Amino acid sequence: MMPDLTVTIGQLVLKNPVMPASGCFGYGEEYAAFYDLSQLGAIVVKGTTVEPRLGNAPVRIAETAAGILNAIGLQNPGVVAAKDRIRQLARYGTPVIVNVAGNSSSDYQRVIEILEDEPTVAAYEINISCPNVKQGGLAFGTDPEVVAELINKLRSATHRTLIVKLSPNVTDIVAVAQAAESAGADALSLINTLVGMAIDAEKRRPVLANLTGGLSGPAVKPVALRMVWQVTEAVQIPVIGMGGISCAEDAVEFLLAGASAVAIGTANFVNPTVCPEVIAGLSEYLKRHQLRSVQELIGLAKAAGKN
Amino acid sequence: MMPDLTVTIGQLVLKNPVMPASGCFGYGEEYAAFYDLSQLGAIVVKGTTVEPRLGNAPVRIAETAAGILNAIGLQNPGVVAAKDRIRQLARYGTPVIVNVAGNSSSDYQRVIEILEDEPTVAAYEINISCPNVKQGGLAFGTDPEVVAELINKLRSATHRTLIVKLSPNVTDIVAVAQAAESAGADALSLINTLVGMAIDAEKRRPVLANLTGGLSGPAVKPVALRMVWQVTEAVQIPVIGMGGISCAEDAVEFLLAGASAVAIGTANFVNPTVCPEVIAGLSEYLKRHQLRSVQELIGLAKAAGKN
Amino acid sequence: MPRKITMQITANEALSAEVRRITLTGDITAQPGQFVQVAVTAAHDPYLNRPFSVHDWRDGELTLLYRLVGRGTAILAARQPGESVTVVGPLGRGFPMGREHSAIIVAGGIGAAPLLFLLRRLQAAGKETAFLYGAQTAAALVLREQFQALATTYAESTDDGSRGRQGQVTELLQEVLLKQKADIYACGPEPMLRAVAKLAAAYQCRCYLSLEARLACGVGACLGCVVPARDGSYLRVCVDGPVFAAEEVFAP
Amino acid sequence: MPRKITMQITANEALSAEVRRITLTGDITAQPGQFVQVAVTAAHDPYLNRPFSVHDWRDGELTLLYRLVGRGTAILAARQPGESVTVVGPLGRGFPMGREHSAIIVAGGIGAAPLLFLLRRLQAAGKETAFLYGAQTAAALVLREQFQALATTYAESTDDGSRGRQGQVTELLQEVLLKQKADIYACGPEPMLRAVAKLAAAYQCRCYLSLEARLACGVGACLGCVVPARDGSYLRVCVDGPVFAAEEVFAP
Ligand SMILES: Cc1cc2nc3c(=O)[nH]c(=O)nc-3n(C[C@H](O)[C@H](O)[C@H](O)COP(=O)(O)OP(=O)(O)OC[C@H]3O[C@@H](n4cnc5c(N)ncnc54)[C@H](O)[C@@H]3O)c2cc1C
Ligand SMILES: Cc1cc2nc3c(=O)[nH]c(=O)nc-3n(C[C@H](O)[C@H](O)[C@H](O)COP(=O)(O)OP(=O)(O)OC[C@H]3O[C@@H](n4cnc5c(N)ncnc54)[C@H](O)[C@@H]3O)c2cc1C
Ligand SMILES: Cc1cc2nc3c(=O)[nH]c(=O)nc-3n(C[C@H](O)[C@H](O)[C@H](O)COP(=O)(O)O)c2cc1C
Ligand SMILES: Cc1cc2nc3c(=O)[nH]c(=O)nc-3n(C[C@H](O)[C@H](O)[C@H](O)COP(=O)(O)O)c2cc1C
Ligand code: FES
Ligand code: FES
Repeated sequence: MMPDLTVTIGQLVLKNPVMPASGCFGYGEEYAAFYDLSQLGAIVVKGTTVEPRLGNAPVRIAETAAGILNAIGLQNPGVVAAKDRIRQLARYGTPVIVNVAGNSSSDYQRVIEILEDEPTVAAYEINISCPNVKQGGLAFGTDPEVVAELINKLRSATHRTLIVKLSPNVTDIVAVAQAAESAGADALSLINTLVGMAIDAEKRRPVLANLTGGLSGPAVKPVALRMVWQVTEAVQIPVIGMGGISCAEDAVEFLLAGASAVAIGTANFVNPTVCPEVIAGLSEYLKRHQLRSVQELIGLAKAAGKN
Repeated sequence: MMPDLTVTIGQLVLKNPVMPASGCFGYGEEYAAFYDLSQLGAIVVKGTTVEPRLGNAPVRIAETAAGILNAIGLQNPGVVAAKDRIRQLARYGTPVIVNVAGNSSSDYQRVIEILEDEPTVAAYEINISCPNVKQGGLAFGTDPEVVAELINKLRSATHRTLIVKLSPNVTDIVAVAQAAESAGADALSLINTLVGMAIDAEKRRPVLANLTGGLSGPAVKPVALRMVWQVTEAVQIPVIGMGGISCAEDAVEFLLAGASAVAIGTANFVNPTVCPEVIAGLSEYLKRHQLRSVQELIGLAKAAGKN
Repeated sequence: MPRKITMQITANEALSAEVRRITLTGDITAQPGQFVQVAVTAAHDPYLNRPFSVHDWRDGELTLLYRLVGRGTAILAARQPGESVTVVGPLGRGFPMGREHSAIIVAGGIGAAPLLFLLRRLQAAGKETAFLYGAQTAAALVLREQFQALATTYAESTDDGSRGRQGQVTELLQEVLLKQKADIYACGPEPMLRAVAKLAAAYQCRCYLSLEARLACGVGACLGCVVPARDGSYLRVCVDGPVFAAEEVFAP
Repeated sequence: MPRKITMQITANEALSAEVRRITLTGDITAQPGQFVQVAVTAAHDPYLNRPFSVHDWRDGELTLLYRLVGRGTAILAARQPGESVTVVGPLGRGFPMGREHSAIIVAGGIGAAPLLFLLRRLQAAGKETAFLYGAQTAAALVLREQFQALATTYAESTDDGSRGRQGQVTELLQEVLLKQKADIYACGPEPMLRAVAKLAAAYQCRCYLSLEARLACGVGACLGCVVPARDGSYLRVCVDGPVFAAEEVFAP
C-alpha cells in the first residue's frame, strides 16, 4: 500500500509535503523541462514586488563550503507581469504559493490586492526576511512587533492562506514566530538565508558586488533544523521547514523536528530532479519504517529528545 | 626578506596573527606532539570555570556538511587545576590566553582573581557566548547591556588584556561589540559557534544528547567573515577573527575583512598541523603579493568593497 | 530539452599541462555553443555543478575540453574511464548559423572549447571558415592541428611569439576583415571578446560571442549568472546565452 | 608520538561484500590496539577524518580493515593503489600484554580488525591464545583462515549458524573460561563487550575492551568522544582508550 503523503498547511491540502523554495525555482517553467510539475506538493514562485526590480549588479553568486551565497536582490518583473506567469502554472493543478516582498506594509498589501482576483494563487508567503534588499526588508523580519503589525494588516487583506517566512538572522526566532502566529498567520516557513560574505583572497575584495549575501545549502541545515525544532515547540500553526535539504533523508529530519512540510531551494541547482526524488524517497522511507502516513513523522523526534 | 607577521592585540604583541581557538586545543599538550607550540602567535586554552565541570553526556559531536556540531558543555577541571596546566605552557614563551566561562559575573570575576597571580597568563578571553551551557551563558552574549555590565566589572578586576568573545546568534552583533568596547574591552574575538541541531533519520531522534550544539567549521565561514567585516567597521579595538579557517587563504580573507589576528578551531581536528601551515602560508602570501607586513592586509578588502 | 543524464567516461586525457579532454557516452544531444553542467562530486563540497561547453558531440559521444583552474576541475581530472558522471544538459542557446558565406572563428585559449563543434557544423553547411587561434604560448594552442585541418584557412598567434604571430589574435582578425565580410564567432577572455565586438562593429559584421559567468542553476531559475545588457536590464548567461549577439551585451 | 604522515596506497581490496582491506606504506609505527585517523578526502565534505584500528603493522606497512558503512568508507574504497593518503597516528592506548600465560581474544564482526596484530604479538610473546570469532553470517567471518592459522585454538559462531556454532560468541567464551583462567581481549559491538565484561568479572579474569565512539580530533583535545567511567567522570575514547580495562567502563 502506498503511504499517505498528504499534509495540510492552512487551507491547503498538499498531496505531498515537498515544494521548491522561493527564488530557487523561477516561476516554475525552467524545471518543467525535467519533470511534470504536477508531482509537486506545491509550487512556490520567486519573491514578487509591486514594481519590477532589476536586482543587484553581478557578481551575485559565490560558492562556499557546502553552500552558496546569493545576492540576487529580488530581481523580478513586478506583480502585474508575474501574474501572467503564475497563471501558466494553473495547468499543473498543484497549489501555487506566491512569495511576496516589499519595503513597506503598503507594498505587501498592494501585491496581495493585485493577486486576489487570480484564482491560480493558493497562498501567500510573506517574505519578511530577504537579507539582500537594503531598505526595510531586514527590519521587518527581526522585530516581533513590526512583524505583528505587518501580518495584522495583511490578514485583513486576504482570506487566503498566509504563510510568514522567517529570518534566521535573529537572536530569538521564537519571539518572531509567536508574533506572526498571534497576528493571524496560518503557517510559518523557515529558514530564509543566513547573512554571509565571501572575500577573494587573490583579488583582495569581496566576491559579491552587494558585499554580503544570503547563505543557503547543506551548510545551513543544522541551524535550520534547530530553528524548526524550537519554533514548532512554541507555536500551534504548521511550519514549512527548509535550509539545506538535498535528499529524502534531509526532508525526513525536518519532519521529525516538527515541520509539516519542506521546501527545497539550492539543491535544485545541483540536482534539477531533487524534488521528485525526495517525494519518492519519502514514500520509500515510510514503507521501510512501516508508517502509513507522513503525518506520523511530524515531530516524532521530539518525544525521543525528551527522555 | 621575511615579511613581518607581528600584530598587536591589546597589550600583547604577537609574533604572528595565528592562534588556536578555545576548546579546540585542550591545554596545548595534545598538539605539542605534532609541532613546537612556540611557533604559535598565541595559545588559547579551553573554557575554564570556577568549579570543575563534567560536561554534557555523550553523544557530544555530530558531523554536518563541511562542519561539526559540538555539545561538550564546557567540561574542564576548574580554574585551580587548570592553572597548573596553564603553567606548563610557560616554556613555549608564547602568550597564553585563557578562555573564561561562567554562569554569573561573579563566576567570571572569581576565575580571573585566581589567575591574576599566574604570570603565564597573558590575557583573558571572556566567553559570553557558549551555546552549550543552559543557564546564563547565552543570555550574557545576546544583550548589549548585560555584556556592558559584565565587562565593566571584569575591567576593574584586571589590568591584563581583556578580549570579549562574541556570539553569532544575535540579530545585531555590532551592538554587542560596541557595548563590549565601551565597557573597556581591549579586543573582541568572533565568532563562537552557531546554534544548530542534527537529527538521526533512522533512529528518529536528535543525535546530540544535549539536543542542540554549536556549529563550527568551513560551513560557518561566510557568516563569520560577514560579522568580522561588520564589527570592524564599527569598533576601534582589534578583532580576532575565526570560524571555519582551514588554510592560509581563509586566514587572509579574515585579515582582509578587518581582523587583526585569526584563530583556528575545528580545522585542528582534521589537520593537526594546520596552525603552523597557516603561519607559513601567510608568509608565502605576503611575499607573493609583495607586502612587507601582515598589518598591510588588515581591512584591505574594505577599500575595494567601497567602490 | 535539458535532462539529467548519467554518462560513462570513456577517456579523460591531458592535452597540455593545463588542459584536458574528457569523453562521455550517454543519451544526450547538443548544438554548437551549448553547454552542460557536470556534477564533479557527489559530496557537498565543492557544491555546485561545473559548466563546460560542448567541445564536440556525435554518435552519442560528448567531448568536453577543460582547463585545470581549481578544485572542481581537479576532481574531474581524477575521474577514471569506466566511472559514471552525472551531467545536466544540453543547456543554453548555442551559435546561430549566420548569413554570410564566410565565417570567422576567433578562439582565445581555452575559449577554443566550443569552437570545434561550431567549426564542423559551419563546414558541413558549406561555409568558408577562417579559424583564428590565439593563446599565451605555443603549448596553450591545444588541438591546433585539429582546427587547422578542418578550417578553410587557419592562423594563430601567441603573446610570447612562441608560435604563429606574436601579439593578439584580434590583429589577425583585423587582417582577415580587411579582405572579406563574414559572420564572426568568438570565445575567449572578456577583453578579447570586447575587442572582437569592436572590430565587428567597425566592419559591420554580425558577431556572436560566448560569455562566461559564475553559474548556479544553469537553467535560468536563480538569476545568479546575469550580465548587464545594453538596454540596462540583465541577461542570464545560462539561458539567454551563453552565446549573445555582440550588440546585446557590449557597447560598440 | 602521533604524527601527520603521507602514506602510499599499495593495495585496497574487497574481502567480502562489506569489508575491505587497505595497505599503506610510509613512516609510521604502531602498537596493537592503537588506531589511525584517515583523511578520506581533501574536500570539506565529509569533514572529519575517519578512525580505523591498526589491523596489522610491520616493515613500514600498515594494514587497515574497514567495513563499508557510509560516505567516508565509500570514498576510501574508491581510492586506487598508487595514490597517497594522509594519516594521523599512531593514536590511543593499545592492548597491554597481560599477565596470564593464556589469552582469549573475542572478535565480533568487524571488531576483528585490531585483533590480528594483537594475536601476532601475543603469540610472539609465547602465550597460548584462543581466538573466538563471532559474526552474523559465515560471509562476515572475514580472514577466518588467517586467525585460525595463527591462534593456538580457534572457534567461531554465527547468528544464523551458517558457519561454526549457531549463537553468540560469548557462549564460546564461557566454555573456554570453564576450562582455564586467561587474560581476555575483546572488540566488537557494545552488547557483546558488555557480555564479555560480565563473564570476565564472573571468572575473575583481566579483561581489555576496545571501544568506539564518534571522534572528532582523535588526540584528546576536543573532549568529543567521551564515555562514562565507572567513577562518574568521563573518559576519552581517543586517548584514554580505545582500549580500556573492563572495570573502568562497565559495571560488572
Ligand atoms: C557557459 C560556460 C561554459 C564554460 N565552458 C568551459 C569549457 O568548455 N572549458 C573550460 O575549461 N571552462 C569552461 N567554463 C569555465 C568553467 O566552468 C570553470 O573554469 C570551472 O567551473 C572551474 O571549476 P573549478 O572548481 O576547477 O574552479 P574553482 O575552484 O571554482 O575556481 C578557480 C578559480 O577560477 C575562478 N572561476 C571559476 N569559475 C569561474 C567563472 N565561471 N567565471 C569566472 N571565474 C571563475 C574562481 O573565482 C577561482 O579564482 C565555462 C563556464 C561557463 C559559464
Ligand atoms: C578508535 C576507533 C577504531 C575504529 N576502527 C575501525 C576499524 O578498524 N574498522 C572499521 O571498519 N571501523 C572502525 N571504526 C569505526 C569507523 O571509524 C566508522 O565506521 C567510520 O568512521 C564510518 O565512516 P563513514 O563515513 O563510512 O560512515 P558515516 O557516513 O560517518 O556513518 C555511517 C553510519 O555509521 C554511524 N557511525 C559512524 N561512525 C560511528 C562511530 N564511530 N560510532 C558509532 N556510529 C558511527 C553513523 O551514525 C551512521 O549511521 C573505528 C572507530 C573508532 C572510534
Ligand atoms: C538564489 C536564491 C534566491 C532566493 N530568493 C528568495 C526569494 O525571492 N524569497 C524568499 O523568501 N527566499 C528566497 N531565497 C531563500 C530560499 O527560499 C530558502 O529559504 C533558502 O535558500 C534556504 O533553503 P535552501 O538551503 O534549500 O536553499 C532564495 C535563495 C536562493 C539561493
Ligand atoms: C569542540 C569545541 C569546543 C569549543 N569550546 C569552546 C570554549 O570552551 N570556549 C569558547 O569560547 N569557544 C569554544 N569553541 C568555539 C571555538 O573556539 C570557535 O569559536 C568556533 O569553533 C569557530 O571556529 P572554527 O570554525 O575554526 O572551529 C569550541 C568549539 C569546538 C568545535
Ligand atoms: S545560473 Fe541560474 S539563472 Fe543562470
Ligand atoms: S576525539 Fe577529541 S578528545 Fe577524543
